[in-house]
Amino acid sequence: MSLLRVEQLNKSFGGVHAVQDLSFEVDPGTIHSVIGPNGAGKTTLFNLVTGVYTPSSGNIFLDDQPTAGRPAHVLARLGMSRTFQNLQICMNMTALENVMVGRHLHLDRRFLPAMLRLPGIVRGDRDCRDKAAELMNFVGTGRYLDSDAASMPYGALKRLEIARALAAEPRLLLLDEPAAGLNANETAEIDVLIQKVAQTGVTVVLVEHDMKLVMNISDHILVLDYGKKLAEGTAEAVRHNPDVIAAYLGAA
Amino acid sequence: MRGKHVRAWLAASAVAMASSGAIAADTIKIGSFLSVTGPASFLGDPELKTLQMYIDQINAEGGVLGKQLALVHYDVGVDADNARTSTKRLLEDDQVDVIVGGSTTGTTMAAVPLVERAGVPFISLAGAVVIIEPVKKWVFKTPHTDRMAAQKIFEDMKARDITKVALISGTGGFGKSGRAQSTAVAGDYGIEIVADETYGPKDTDMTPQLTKIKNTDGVQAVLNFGFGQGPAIVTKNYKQLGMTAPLYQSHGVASKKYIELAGDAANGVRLPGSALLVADKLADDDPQKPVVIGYQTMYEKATGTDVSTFGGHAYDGLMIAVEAMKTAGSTDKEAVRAAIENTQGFVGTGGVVNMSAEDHLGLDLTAFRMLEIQDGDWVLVD
Amino acid sequence: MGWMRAPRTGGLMLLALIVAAIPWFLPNNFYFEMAILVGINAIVAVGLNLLIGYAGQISLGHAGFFGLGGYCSGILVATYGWPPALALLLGAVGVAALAFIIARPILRLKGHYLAMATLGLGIIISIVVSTEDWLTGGPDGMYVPPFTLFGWELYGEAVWYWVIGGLLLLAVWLALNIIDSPVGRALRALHGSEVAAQAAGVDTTRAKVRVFVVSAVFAAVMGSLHAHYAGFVTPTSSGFFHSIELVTMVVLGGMASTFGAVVGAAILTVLPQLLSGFEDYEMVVFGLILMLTMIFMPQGLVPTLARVCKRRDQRASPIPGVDEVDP
Amino acid sequence: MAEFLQYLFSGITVGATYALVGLGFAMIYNASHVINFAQGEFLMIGGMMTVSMLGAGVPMPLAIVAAIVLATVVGLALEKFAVEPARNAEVVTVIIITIGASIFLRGLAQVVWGKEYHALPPFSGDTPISIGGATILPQSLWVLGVTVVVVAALAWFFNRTLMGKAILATSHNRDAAQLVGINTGLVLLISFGLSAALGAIAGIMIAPITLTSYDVGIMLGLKGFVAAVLGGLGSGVGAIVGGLILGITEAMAAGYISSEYKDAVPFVLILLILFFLPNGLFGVRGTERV
Repeated sequence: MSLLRVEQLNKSFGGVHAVQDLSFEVDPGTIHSVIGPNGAGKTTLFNLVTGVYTPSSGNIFLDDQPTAGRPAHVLARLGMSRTFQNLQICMNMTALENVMVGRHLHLDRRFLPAMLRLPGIVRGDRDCRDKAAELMNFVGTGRYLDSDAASMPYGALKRLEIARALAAEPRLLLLDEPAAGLNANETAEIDVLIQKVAQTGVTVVLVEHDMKLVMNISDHILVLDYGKKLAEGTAEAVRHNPDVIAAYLGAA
Repeated sequence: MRGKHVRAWLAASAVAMASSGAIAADTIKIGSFLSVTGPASFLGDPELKTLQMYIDQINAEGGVLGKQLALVHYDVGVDADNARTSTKRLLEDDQVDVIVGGSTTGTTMAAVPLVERAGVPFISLAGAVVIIEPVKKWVFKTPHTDRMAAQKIFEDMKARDITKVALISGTGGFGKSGRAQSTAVAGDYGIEIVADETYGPKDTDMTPQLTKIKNTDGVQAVLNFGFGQGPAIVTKNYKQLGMTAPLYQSHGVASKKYIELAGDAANGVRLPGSALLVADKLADDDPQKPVVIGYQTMYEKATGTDVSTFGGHAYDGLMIAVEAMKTAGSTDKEAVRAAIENTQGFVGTGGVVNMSAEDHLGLDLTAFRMLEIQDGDWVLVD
Repeated sequence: MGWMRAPRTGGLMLLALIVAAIPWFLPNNFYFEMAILVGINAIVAVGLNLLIGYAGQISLGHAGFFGLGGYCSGILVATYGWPPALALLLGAVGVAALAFIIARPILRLKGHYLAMATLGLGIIISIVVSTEDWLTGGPDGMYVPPFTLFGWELYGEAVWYWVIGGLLLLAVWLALNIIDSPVGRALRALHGSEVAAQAAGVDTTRAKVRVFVVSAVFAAVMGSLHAHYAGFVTPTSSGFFHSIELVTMVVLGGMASTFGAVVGAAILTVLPQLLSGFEDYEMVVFGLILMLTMIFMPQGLVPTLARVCKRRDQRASPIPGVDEVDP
Repeated sequence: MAEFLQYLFSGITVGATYALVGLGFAMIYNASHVINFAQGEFLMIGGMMTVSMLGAGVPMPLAIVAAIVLATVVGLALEKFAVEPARNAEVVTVIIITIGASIFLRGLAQVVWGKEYHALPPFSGDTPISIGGATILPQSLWVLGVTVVVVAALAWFFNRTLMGKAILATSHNRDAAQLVGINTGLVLLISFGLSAALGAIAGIMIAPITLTSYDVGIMLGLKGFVAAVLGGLGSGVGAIVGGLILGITEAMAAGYISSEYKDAVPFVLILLILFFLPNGLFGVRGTERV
């Protein structure tokens, strides 16, 4: 059974069809990549799946539960977590606090106990702080534990977003161009990190431009062009698909 | 670090307070809070200038009871909270002997509970009747009440056989109170209010309200209760709409500024005003003539601007307080209060004042003169 | 990790010390009055700071809630003879309900549109209280009886000082608690990045509505107490300028700094009294101080000073931020 | 009918003023995303400076030019010394700076020019013109005429001149504008100057009708802000339409509903509009990119 299923998804902005008639499935425990030339609709697809946009038509299922059009915070509750193409780090907080925000759903969110700082809140926060620190070490940003997010380098912020997404203990993790803007070294490190994440049993959906990275780690690849599915399959299959080659050469 | 600063600041102010207390021994402190800025600055500004001017003059002439007068003044805008804080400062920190101030009813009423509790004589310069009705032990006032203004106006209307009147008033405290008083006393003069419109204190165009009045059947005259620039705009709009029924204004416009702002449109407008506005036109045997001429000359020479009745209220307040201290022979608060309450035959700019335990104003309708504006000047109607 | 909580308690202790120490330096009731007004404004600013500083949602209409609290007390106690405590409670609940109802449509708006909507709300409230004079006494306001609780009258500056001082400590404590909890982190996160907060599972609409209601209740309760303390309530207290004043306290003291809100309130309350000697130049000096502070310390006083201290501390001691007051 | 026409005249005259102020807000907002709460003070400076120059015996046209120049200089100084240094601060910080500036300017005006109200003589007499049973003052026609001219001139400026286009480009994307070589600092400066001049013109035009004083800018500034938001911030057309709607609503409310609640009506209107159109009437509905 698939973890995520997308059926005949459509989204248009004014007259522009950003996503057209798209269907695919993501199996649990895999790394599933979405690639395509610029403007192919990858980020739009991400935003549709994660509830930032509402589809014009079509269905999205998480565990056979329809999720299309449901707000992002509800999807998060269902076990979906994501990072962003343009960094969405809260620069008004420390690095650690950013990760702690990721654990929001696992904490006591009631207002009154928080306002009175009941012992449960203090305990929960202490555990949360430890878990967040652990995660920061896991993604390799341990040395920024007490830093303000605003003072961190770009590469570290990219990982920090992954740590924050992982803090929610998601079943499905969507990464929107995690390697964008990184140098070869950093990209290689991200490569390792994503595989490490996948090994923990989290299903990963990845949008990425860096072909080397994608081909290296993906179990399954979906190729988009002009909002439509162009090809789908294993890295090997996609690499030799004539349509894909044409689209990429044409785009280049 | 911060704590040290606070302490230093507080200590410094405590020292400053103590030293000002030392000076207090041979001066009489006149406290005042006025609306020197903000929408009522046309009241507070001449009031403050008058107080400063006359306190300087009194001091130059040797002061009162052998002591010099010192003015302690705070500007409160039209903010009642500010007035209360400033009053507390006058009472507690400056320890004034008497308070002459309160340009508006709102600021005055904010101070009333404090002076009542502290037991310091307080002469208000504001209009509304609620200040002295019911009588409050320590509170007096010098300006004619809005009820008196309404009565004077209706008296004049009655004489002209006007029975149906349209009312337009500002939504500020002055206009609201004036509107309430007008509505209350109109019946006594057989006058019916057939239209009732309002405008905001900062409005720039009242033609819609006046159009409504114009289209109301049987309006024989229009009465505008308001102060500031509003009445001038009403007057201009009145002319623009070609309205011909007699227009009455309240005593809230009693300064040359109104005529200047309204221009030609002000011709024929009637209002109740004090003798001060027509000082040079008073009969020679008028008891008020020397007082108002004296005040007018002094004010216009010192400030270079035209007198208004508002500054005159401050003159009256200050002089009543000074007279009372002389009568009491001390600055003892209760003695001064009693002396103020017993003021008899005091001739001020506003009229002849005869106070009593039941009347903390001491003016009657004769204090008002019915004026008409003709060719840019006030003219006595009666 | 222990030191992370130290600035919290440290700051609260320092504030408690200051509150306890100040009466020794107040020569007379006027100074007590200033201290009480500082306290009242500070509590409102602390609440407003939760909304503006932490959650990043501007409101130019909070004086409306302050005024409603005051009028609720005035009308129910003076006109209908209710016990003041009950009136205060009803005012708080009523304002909470009003804030809750309008929060959803209003907080959908962003930036200047939100500013406009809240401003409009505040102005509508102040026009209504100024116009319905049969109920509110009109532009000159209405008399409000003293505050009594179980037959005991809250009377005298010293008593009021301790009550307001205690409430200030309580308010600061509550605010610090909220900030230092999952709820508060969610608020700050939605300020930093709304989509990120949503992706992390924060129901941002709900979070905004809640903090809006809480800050409105802070304002309503203090509006009610202020009316009892002053003995009257006027439309000015609910007007646009009071709203601006409250926002200025938050920004001047330092956004997202609870102690900053207290400092901002203190400065803006005391400054006009200090400037009263300047007579005609009062406005010029006040405007200039406001401008210059914000130009040279755009973060606000407390965060800027805290950073300066921190930098100095770092030079002196290896542990950063120990003496930092700011949460 | 004559009644309706009268309300309309009143509304359009007042609305045109709001529109001009709103336009000033829009211009500065476009270039800098700053809401300039000192916008109303430019009107005050325009009106008061003209009055004081006239009082000093300067002929009217010269007095008007001097007033516009003064306001422009103040606008430029405001940008250079107050807004520019705080460019990277949060939105509300900049709002507080402009509020501080408006208090400062008002205080200064009060010291220099006094606290009294002044009337400027109307430009071409005050004999009302009668149209369809309703009357309108010649000065109102001046206000409307000048509004039309200003709007036309601005349209030309933004669409035909290099500087105008540069301002538009900066408003869309400052970084991109900088990349293509636009001096965005200069653009900011010019938009403040222009907006100040605009304010001064409005202030001078309306002074004969509404009278002028040191604190006349508070209310007009506020109403202009409402107009700008009503139309959709940053939209010139929006500010004009917003201003007219505001003015006409006020007049109609005073005439047909209640003069006591006429000031509340525009705010109820704007709340309703914002609830249904969160970006105002003509505001751009952008999709957030994440």
